[in-house]
Amino acid sequence: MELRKNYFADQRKDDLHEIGQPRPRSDSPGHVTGKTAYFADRNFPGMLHLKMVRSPHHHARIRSIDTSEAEKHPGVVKILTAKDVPHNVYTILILIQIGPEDETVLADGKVRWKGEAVVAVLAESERAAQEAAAKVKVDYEVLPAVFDMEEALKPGAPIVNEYHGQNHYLYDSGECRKVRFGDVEAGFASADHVLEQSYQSSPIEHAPTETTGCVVAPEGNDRFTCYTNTQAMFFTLDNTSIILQMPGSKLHFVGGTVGGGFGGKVDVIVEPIAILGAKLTGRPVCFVYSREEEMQISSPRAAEKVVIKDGVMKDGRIVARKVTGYTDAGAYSRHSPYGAQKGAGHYPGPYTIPNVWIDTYCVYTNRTPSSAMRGFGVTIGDFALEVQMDKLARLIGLDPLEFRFINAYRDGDMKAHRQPTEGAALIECMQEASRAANWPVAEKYLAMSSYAKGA
Amino acid sequence: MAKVPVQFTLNGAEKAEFVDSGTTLLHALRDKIGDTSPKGGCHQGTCGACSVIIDGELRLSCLTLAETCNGATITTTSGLSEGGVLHPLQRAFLDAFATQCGFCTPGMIMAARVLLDHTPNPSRDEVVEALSGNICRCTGYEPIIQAVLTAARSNSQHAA
Amino acid sequence: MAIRRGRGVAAINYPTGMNLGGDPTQALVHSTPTGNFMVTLSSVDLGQGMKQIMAQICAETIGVPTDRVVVDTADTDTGPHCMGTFASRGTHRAGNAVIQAAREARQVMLEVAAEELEVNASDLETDGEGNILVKGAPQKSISIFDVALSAHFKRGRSISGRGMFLIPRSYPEKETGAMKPSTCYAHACTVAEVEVDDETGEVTVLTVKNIFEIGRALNPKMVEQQLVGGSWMGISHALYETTEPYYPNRDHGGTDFNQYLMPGPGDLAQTEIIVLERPSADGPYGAKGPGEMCANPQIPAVANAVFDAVGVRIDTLPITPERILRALKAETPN
Amino acid sequence: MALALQTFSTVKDADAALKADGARYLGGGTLVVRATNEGDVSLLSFVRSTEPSLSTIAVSGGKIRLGASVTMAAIARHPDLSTLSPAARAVGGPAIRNMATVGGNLFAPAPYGDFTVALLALDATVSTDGGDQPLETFLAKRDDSRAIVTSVDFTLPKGGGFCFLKVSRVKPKGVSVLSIAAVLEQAADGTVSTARIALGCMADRPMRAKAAEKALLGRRLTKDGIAPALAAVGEGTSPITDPIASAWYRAQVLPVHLGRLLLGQVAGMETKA
Repeated sequence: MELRKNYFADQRKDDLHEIGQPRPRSDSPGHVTGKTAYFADRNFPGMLHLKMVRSPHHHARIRSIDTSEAEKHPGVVKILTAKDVPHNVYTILILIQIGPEDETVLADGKVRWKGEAVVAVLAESERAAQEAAAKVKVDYEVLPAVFDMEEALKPGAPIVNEYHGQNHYLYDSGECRKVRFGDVEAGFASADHVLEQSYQSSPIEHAPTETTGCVVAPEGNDRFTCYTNTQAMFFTLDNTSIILQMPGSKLHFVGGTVGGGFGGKVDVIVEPIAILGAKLTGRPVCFVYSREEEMQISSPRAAEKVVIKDGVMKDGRIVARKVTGYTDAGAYSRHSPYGAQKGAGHYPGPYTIPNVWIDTYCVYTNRTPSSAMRGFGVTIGDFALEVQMDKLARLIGLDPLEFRFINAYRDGDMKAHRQPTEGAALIECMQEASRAANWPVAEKYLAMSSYAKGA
Repeated sequence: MAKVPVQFTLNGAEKAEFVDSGTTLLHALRDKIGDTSPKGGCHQGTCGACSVIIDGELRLSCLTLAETCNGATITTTSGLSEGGVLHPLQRAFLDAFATQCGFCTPGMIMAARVLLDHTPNPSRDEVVEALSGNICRCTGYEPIIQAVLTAARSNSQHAA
Repeated sequence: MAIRRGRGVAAINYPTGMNLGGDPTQALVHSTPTGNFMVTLSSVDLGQGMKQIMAQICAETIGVPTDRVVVDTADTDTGPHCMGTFASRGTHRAGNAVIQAAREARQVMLEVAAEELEVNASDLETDGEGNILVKGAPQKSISIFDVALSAHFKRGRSISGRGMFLIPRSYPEKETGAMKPSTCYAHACTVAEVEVDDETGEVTVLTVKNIFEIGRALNPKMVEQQLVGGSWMGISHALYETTEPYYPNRDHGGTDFNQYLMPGPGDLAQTEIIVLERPSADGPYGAKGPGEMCANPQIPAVANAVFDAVGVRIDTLPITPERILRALKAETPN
Repeated sequence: MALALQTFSTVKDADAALKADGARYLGGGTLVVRATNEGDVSLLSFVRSTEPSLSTIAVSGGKIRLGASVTMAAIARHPDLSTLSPAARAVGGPAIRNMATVGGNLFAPAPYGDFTVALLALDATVSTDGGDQPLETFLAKRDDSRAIVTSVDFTLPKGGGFCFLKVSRVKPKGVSVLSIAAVLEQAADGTVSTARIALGCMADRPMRAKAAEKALLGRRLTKDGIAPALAAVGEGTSPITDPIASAWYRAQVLPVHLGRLLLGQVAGMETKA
């Protein structure tokens, strides 16, 4: 890695003592000796193991649940169903007033995705919990399911989540988050070329080497200590407090070093049910996702569809951009309404475009609920935007890198969401890329600056 | 439950425990003996975080039954440093900034240790091959490869 | 068989911190009797090195070496509230809270030193090595060790500080979408060079040249760690990863690291990283969040390079050999 | 029920114990211990045998006998088995190769079982206490097989007559998109006189590409000479679809990779595998 100190030197102090210094990491000696404590390195006498009975169907009504055989299985200590969870219907973003509550801790009457948690089994050993889980009998009436976002948005599609009533999130702005800037239709009308293209992604897993999990120990004073690898301690504590209807003062969350997160450990899934198990049994409880659960049950990065329509002039100026983004939330909201909205704030990308129209939708389908991941709401959008930029450049016969200089935002430029640009540095990154990759661009682009127009 | 005795040498010390028959070595080490340096990343044999050295060979402790290790000599990452002095591999991982979350690190170090025991001056391809059963999600592998190559170089300087 | 080569470029920006704000983080700082400093947080270290960076930020602000700072975090009984480690917010939000707390503690420390040295606190400065000096007269000094002892046992002062950082929440205007998603943005431009086997659709990423503008590299080696790992993940997203390979069909989802594809140590592109620093107005020592955006530009850069190599557009991620082969076959029917 | 491991000094006794409900033979553990870790509650007990012959590699002239407990690592480092080394090293990473056995590989479902693809091209014979049978016959009935495999026997072809290719997405250790092993003998004029080609991932278990074998006879190993074999290699295959690749993709690239293997264009890959 090289630091190129010649850029923006006038805006920076480089004489600091600790900042800017490549100090060794204080946690590395623990890592290389195997001494760093992760949540699962805590072991308590008498600890129970929690295994989840999960839905084998994408969408089904639960006619009945019979746990009688499982309860008799040797080693089983407690079996939990929806009725045991004090506040079973929740949504994590309720803490920042993004509702409605739309997800069940344990399925109640219905399952909406293959893998949904239905019954929790707590036993003396993992093996006993697995054996007992195999003895839980759930009678399902399979319902039609919908997997494709476009199908889900059509009238008459099976309703995935009744708490929403339709297969998309309802923002205060309506069925989508909107950004309206200038007159996009007039922009298209004035353009030399108009190009509309569609981009698609599939769900992506964070795949941290340490799976999601927690170990809960009753403290004997009505308090519970939860050793967890959540990425957000109080976010998890406060949601747990709501779900278990338990004062937050009874909860003590201890994190530490997490074995990789990438956004995959911000959902509040394992902690509430494990703490409930510890409360109802008085025993320590361990609930750790298997690798299979981490891959297919934990929230992935949402699949997205992005449709971009651009109006571009022969000289390279983009005069209008319309973006319609669809985020596949799966069966429940989790963080997806927030992610879809983040996309609306990100488009049209780091370019100054006078006419912009953005609609972003959060769509429900019968698949594993998606959630946050590294680059949430932006990563797939950037793929779409930057492939579109390449197509536009080739369409009008410009060099793809020079085409980006022509449209790059600079300090003071008004963005579509009506914030003036500050601290821009796209141009300088591209100048350095031109040099580093031996990708020549015209001198005038190398003379540009993010500081102000007309440079 | 049928308890069976297991007895082996772990990092130079004799260990004897009773475990449930069918218990994996990973569970025995972590939950019975208290050596938590091998990590359970998948329990499928696909991530390498649980790697240990058994009688000189790299093994996955998650797929090895503890009772098949009777009489064996087992090395884990927690036994690598001596007298508080880091092993050259550990030192190299530190210096190369080759750890981020650290969860894969003990397994990586085990794989690298076996490589250097048999191949003191490995090529880059040999390092890549030696680490190929171990998943890292943070680093992009390059710093880890560099750390192993550096450790090998410092070893050979030692020898010379 | 033909191996065809191509290259592609992509340029991006990325917002630092929880979108639309409203995401507070607090920090507490106090000195021990011998002049070491404790930072107390509830933020989580995911492996990106949060603890180390908070120590460096506190040390810089107080004016002591980093090894005099200990970070205690991720415990809700001791650490004040943090919204969490996500959205590239850790360094920016917690860093600002630590600076504020450390400044308050530093002020008390300087006041105690001023009493000991019988000067005004405003005339004092730190040397970054554990001493407090009189500006312009550095021979007149006192160690922070002695200041802390004095504060504790002689003067009854608590060398401590509280920090809280909150970007006020922005609510998007319903019809226009007027809003403030973020206060600062990181930037990147990536050029990728690939080879594509036009009979199998297999892609080899030969080189990626990544230019990242991240505000401030607080610890350059740790920045490098994240950027190198992120660049790898970007390539991985572009060509390999999905839990549902036949999306929207739900079948054949991978359940282990053999089936969930990511580049192995034998698949690494030659990776070049160049960092520019344009300090952000509200970042701790100018820092922006590099953790997420570093994995984004490789995806379109690789996609554009594949087109440059074989002339087909794959607009669906991941860009698998199968998708490339299907597109090539569709272009030249047998 | 708690799991149990029963260890027997003879294969005969282990065979008897395997008749119990839920008993599975424990080789290297890569299949059965994984199964119990993942919650397969139908598996009630592990049975293994420590009979020394199971771990023996016997080489006599060109004839090879691999005990069923011989590991991939032992094959890869054996001085007399260098021909087979690429196929043994195609299995897993270093730790897996120290554990995975010849016997276990015979039972590994696609996309696993790359070593068995090599054995199939070598026309190996599988032995149990009950007798011997050709590997192809054994594979067809492997799901019902209850007897412990004791060894695998085959003859190594002379010279450079054996070649092996594993194609994977992840390097150096990824599971197969497909694997191909071939044993070819050529007459003095360079035409193919004997051909055995085995394929991995082209069905749920390794299979022979008999149409391609036939199409190669009497032909030279040139682009034109192998063309009929490439055209025929897909006959009788039903490739698997899995997270690695679809049946369509596997079918499309099979002739491409076979062609490259036959024309010696993958020499590098052969050793890297």
